[in-house]
Amino acid sequence: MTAAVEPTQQELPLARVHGERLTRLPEDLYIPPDALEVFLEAFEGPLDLLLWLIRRQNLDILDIPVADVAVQYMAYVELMRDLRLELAADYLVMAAVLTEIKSRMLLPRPTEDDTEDDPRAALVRRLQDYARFRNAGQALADWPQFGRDVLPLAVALPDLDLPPPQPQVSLGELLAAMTEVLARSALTAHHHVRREPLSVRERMSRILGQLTADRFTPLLDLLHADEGRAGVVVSFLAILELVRERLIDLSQNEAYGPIYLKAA
Amino acid sequence: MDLTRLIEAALLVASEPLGIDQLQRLTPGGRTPSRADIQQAIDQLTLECAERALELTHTAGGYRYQVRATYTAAVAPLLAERAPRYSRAALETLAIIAYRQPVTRADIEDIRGVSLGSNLLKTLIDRGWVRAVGHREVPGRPAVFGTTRAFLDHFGLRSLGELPSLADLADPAHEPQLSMLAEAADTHAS
Amino acid sequence: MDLTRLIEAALLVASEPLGIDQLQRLTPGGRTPSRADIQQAIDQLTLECAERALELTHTAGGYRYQVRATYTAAVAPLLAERAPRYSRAALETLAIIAYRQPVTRADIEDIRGVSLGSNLLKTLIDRGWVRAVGHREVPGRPAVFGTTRAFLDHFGLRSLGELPSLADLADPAHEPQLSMLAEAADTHAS
Repeated sequence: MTAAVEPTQQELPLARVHGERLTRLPEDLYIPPDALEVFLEAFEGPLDLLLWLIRRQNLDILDIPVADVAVQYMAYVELMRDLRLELAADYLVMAAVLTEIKSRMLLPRPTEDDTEDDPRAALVRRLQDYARFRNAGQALADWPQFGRDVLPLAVALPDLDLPPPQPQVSLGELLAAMTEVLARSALTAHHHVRREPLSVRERMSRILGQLTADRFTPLLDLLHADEGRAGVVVSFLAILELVRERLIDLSQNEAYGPIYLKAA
Repeated sequence: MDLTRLIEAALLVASEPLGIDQLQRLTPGGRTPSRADIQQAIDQLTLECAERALELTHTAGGYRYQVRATYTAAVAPLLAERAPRYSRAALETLAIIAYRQPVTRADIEDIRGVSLGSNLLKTLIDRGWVRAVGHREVPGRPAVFGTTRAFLDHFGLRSLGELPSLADLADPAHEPQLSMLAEAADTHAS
Repeated sequence: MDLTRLIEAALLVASEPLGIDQLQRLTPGGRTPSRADIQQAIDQLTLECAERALELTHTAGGYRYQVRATYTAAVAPLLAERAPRYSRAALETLAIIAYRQPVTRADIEDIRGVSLGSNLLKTLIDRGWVRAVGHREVPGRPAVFGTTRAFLDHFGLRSLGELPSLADLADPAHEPQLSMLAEAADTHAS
């Protein structure tokens, strides 16, 4: 474990010098594995680790010494392996990317300044993009948050004897419920759902509400001329249906005499 | 940091009343305030509320801010408290009463194919949407139920005729003469 | 009943920010107040807070009273629970969704260079800060995610435009905890 730590920790300050080969300083080093583990686990992935390596050495992100950085990167990945950290496959993919860039850097390029042809260009863009969001994440963490930095009020509301909130029902829900009922009763088929126009059914309820069981009411009291012919027809149909459904009693003492109704 | 403001902040965020002992744990500038200091701050805060919608009350548990009771009723509808929902059984029962009234409990059970929970009709009656409108002249003289004016008001209807039509729904049983006559009447009426 | 006091009462007890539309449901004397009336009342209430421990803020969802940040540390011990801390992974993911929305899970993984823990998006969705806003018309029709109004409310923002621009964030000005840890490790090493 000590051996794995050694090169990384010692190389880093030396890698600042652009283009200079790293010199290994054989020296015994020891970092408590726990602290190291915490440190390594704090990396959010290969881009995060690479950014850290670059910034730590004040390297220019646009001119990364890929060969050096690749060596350091691999040293950290080896270290993670040695510590048996759960190593995301993404770290190994990045190692391959670095190796590929390193080998392409060795090939001659048409012009030195042509950044488009720079094999590092794609990686640099990714690093820059990630760096922005890494900072944006930090900016969000620092941003005043409700419940953490500014606190909600817990002012009490005195409880008067308010009626509890009542369920609200929409017409759509009512229609859906009835549709469901009809669909089921059609399925079971043993029941025959009758339908009259709602105006009649409503009138049936109204008339029933006007009648009492202990007193006869003249039919003519229930038919109102001011409702027009249509209204009278609806009332009449309602009364017929009420009689048929045995909800009211109808009596007539003599032929052509007045008709009386009472609730059943 | 000003002790009065600190106490104000503490009382605003605390979900329970705070006693003077608890308020003494607030130490502006590292100094524990005396009980007299705290009492003075509380008096000051009480005074500041005089013209406002909240008041600083003193109960057995200590001090707490609350909204004056005058405003409770007015702000209650705005509060996030979610209204409960009716069960499917309740909605279906309501629909059956609305579309098939007047109906007995047995009618409803027959149409739904299951027996009705004992509280279900009571819920709808308590809500003021359903009432017993009479009795059917059969053994037991069961009550028949219909919808009320309040029911129509809730749905913004002038009459039951304005309920969405079931005509488009699959319903094989059609009553020829009676419904045609009444539909003619509806047309006249509208 | 005075409209200003009624609005004050509502804002004092509301658990979510209240918009002008919602505040118009307060009807002192049965009269619906105009938007201008409400704005005037809000301005008045904002003014009244100037010297006090609470402030009236305006976020995407509307207006909200909150205790000023100055007092948070001092009164925090009185609170029942501490605000949860979110991991760097969660905050980076949230930032990507906030700035690049609508984004797919793959977009996020691409930017961060690591695959996303399975619970991470769920945590943000459960928190109400992120939601699926649709699907991208590519093979597999992956869900695309965006931030919600609750996200803006939580961070006290009226719109996403109030977040610092990404360009301003490009400069790696500050190194968070990571560098401190590294220094600790180095100290151990030497």
